[in-house]
Amino acid sequence: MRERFMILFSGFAAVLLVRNLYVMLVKLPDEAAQGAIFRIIFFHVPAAWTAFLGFFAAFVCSILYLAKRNLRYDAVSMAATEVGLAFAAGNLISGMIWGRIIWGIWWTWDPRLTSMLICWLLYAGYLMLRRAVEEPSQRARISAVLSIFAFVDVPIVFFSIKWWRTQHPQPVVWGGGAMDSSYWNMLFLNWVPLILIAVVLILIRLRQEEAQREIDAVRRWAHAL
Amino acid sequence: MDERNFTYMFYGFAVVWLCLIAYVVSLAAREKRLRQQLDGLKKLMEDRAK
Amino acid sequence: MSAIVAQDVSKYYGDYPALRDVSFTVEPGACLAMLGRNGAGKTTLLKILAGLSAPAKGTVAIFGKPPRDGEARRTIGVLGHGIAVYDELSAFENLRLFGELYGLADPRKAAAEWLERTGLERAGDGLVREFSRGMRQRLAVARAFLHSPRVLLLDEPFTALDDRAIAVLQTLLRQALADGRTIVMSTHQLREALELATEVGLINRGRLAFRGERTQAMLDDPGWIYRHYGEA
Amino acid sequence: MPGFLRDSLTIAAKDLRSELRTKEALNASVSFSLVILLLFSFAFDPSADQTREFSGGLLWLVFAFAGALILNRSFARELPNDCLDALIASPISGAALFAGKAAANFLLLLAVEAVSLPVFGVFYNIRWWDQFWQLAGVLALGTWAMTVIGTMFSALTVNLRLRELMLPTLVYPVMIPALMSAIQLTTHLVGGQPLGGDVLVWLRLLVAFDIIFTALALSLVETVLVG
Repeated sequence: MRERFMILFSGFAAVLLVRNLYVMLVKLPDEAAQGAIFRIIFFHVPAAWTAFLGFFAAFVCSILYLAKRNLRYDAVSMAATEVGLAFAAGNLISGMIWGRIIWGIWWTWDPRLTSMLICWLLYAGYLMLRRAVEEPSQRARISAVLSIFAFVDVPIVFFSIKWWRTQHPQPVVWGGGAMDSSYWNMLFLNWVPLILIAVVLILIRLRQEEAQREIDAVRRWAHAL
Repeated sequence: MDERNFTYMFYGFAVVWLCLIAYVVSLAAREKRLRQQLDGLKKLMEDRAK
Repeated sequence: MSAIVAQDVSKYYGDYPALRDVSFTVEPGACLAMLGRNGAGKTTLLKILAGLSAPAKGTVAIFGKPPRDGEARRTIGVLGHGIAVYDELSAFENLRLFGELYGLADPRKAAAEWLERTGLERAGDGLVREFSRGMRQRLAVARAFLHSPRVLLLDEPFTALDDRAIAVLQTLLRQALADGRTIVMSTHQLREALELATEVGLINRGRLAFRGERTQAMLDDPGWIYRHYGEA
Repeated sequence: MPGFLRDSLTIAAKDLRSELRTKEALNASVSFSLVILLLFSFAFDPSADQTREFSGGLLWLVFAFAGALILNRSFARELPNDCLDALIASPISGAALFAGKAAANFLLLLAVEAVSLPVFGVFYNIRWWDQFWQLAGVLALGTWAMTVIGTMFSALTVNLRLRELMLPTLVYPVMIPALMSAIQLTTHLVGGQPLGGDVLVWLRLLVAFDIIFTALALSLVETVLVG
């Protein structure tokens, strides 16, 4: 059942991606100042959104874990954070390439990029903490609290860095004014396949976690014999 | 379309997917570890059965 | 009202069941010795009774209140594996601290009184760091008894103690029983525990395998209970 | 509520007494802060006029690094003899335990800052006392932010074997907004101007950070301590 969902999701994501690539490379009007590189935005931005969606899912599941003490929520929280980190890494590196072309430097202390980097460090700390705790219930409890702290911190980080950076002159992403609505549509359209892929990855990771739990249980049973 | 920086756009696209692929590779490695643990268990059980 | 009621208490460490559906009651004035091998779940059970750990399933009531309730915790005295006193504070300061935490009316008086009852009255101002092992253990006993708890939870109380501390503890426990206090202790040292116990429980792989009165047969042959109920 | 306050004070007094008796963390933290102040003088020209412009950043990095030594110890000092279990089993609430420990840490961190701030003034030739009371307020707010996060994470990691390695990497990213606010405000005040206008946004952020994370820590600490 779950298998079929995963295949269905991946297939749908692939079809959508091909269609989106065709539209964004052939149909969409060019951005006057930047040339082709501008089209990175169609992956760069939805990747960030997907990452935050993952972190948000982890936040919700952490609260649910603390309320219900069911290790399944802990597993979802962990899987969503891992997948979120992969998307966040995609966002960061594509942002660097974009910055290299537009501003000539690999790293700008752009508020969004900096916030994402801090987020990445926060959640990398979450995974690091998980590795350091052996006992599963304790691990779930501690990392749920950390996940809640991290997620509450995210908006504060974002606004503080925004204010920090607006005090210094900053390069702008596109030449001021509103972005064309066809670009916006493309951003959202390309978000859908990324979400689907994230869901599939989370499901795979969850299945592995379940298999690990079963193996551990069988091993304990075998040793008890 | 405007073809300035086309290669860099390609790199940008590729890099997002590379991050995801790297994660998938880590998933595959974990899958392999699970498989090994399972085989070890099976062997353990067979030894016990004898 | 029963002193302790445990109902279907289960605790998991991940998927590993440390306790499975443990139910029992202890009436006021009873002394229950919980026997069991290492890793059977005795410490986990005592931690749950003391409110240090929450059960995954089931409930515990100490005189009708859940163990994390402030009122319930005031009635409980815990003596765990560690001595739970501060090395860098004096014996008197340690006892006064716990007297304050337990909301005693006069922590200083209680501290002085218990220093005397454990034979530490002359060492009261000395830092615990400078104490001998036996003195530290007696101070730990004083800390657990300080607020005259109606329920005493002791985890392997006789294991690490020296002779004098054992004597002090046994006198105090007998007195506590005479006063109608309730005692639950986990132990694998059968003789000392069985002498005091009025009731016996046996935990085997997280399950309560036996629960009953302490009989003369157990005193005569402490291994008896393990042979009959130990391997399930 | 008076019970909560009394319990917190008892815990704070206990922590302060045992720390002042051994002075282990305090000595380490003060000397570390002096060492960092010295090291920074090699990173740039200490007599330059711009020093004033990043004085806030410099000071708060010193406070954050040196403070970690004190915050690290906060719950770890309960580990020998299993004292933590005795505290959790006692009738005080987890929140009161946390509040007491945080208060003790707060005072210890302020003590370290009280030593390193004048030394900073001497080393880098900076008149920092023009806005003394406002500066003191900002130091208190920023230090409380560090204390809340540091104490909470000390409780989180208390049973882990890699505690000392783990804590800095977990704590600093969470603190970033508070540190940034404190840096902005401190630079402004050390520059001799009173607070007002644009910088007030940083004051608001710092206060909000303090309130949000104090509330979060107080409500979650019981779950952290009782397994």
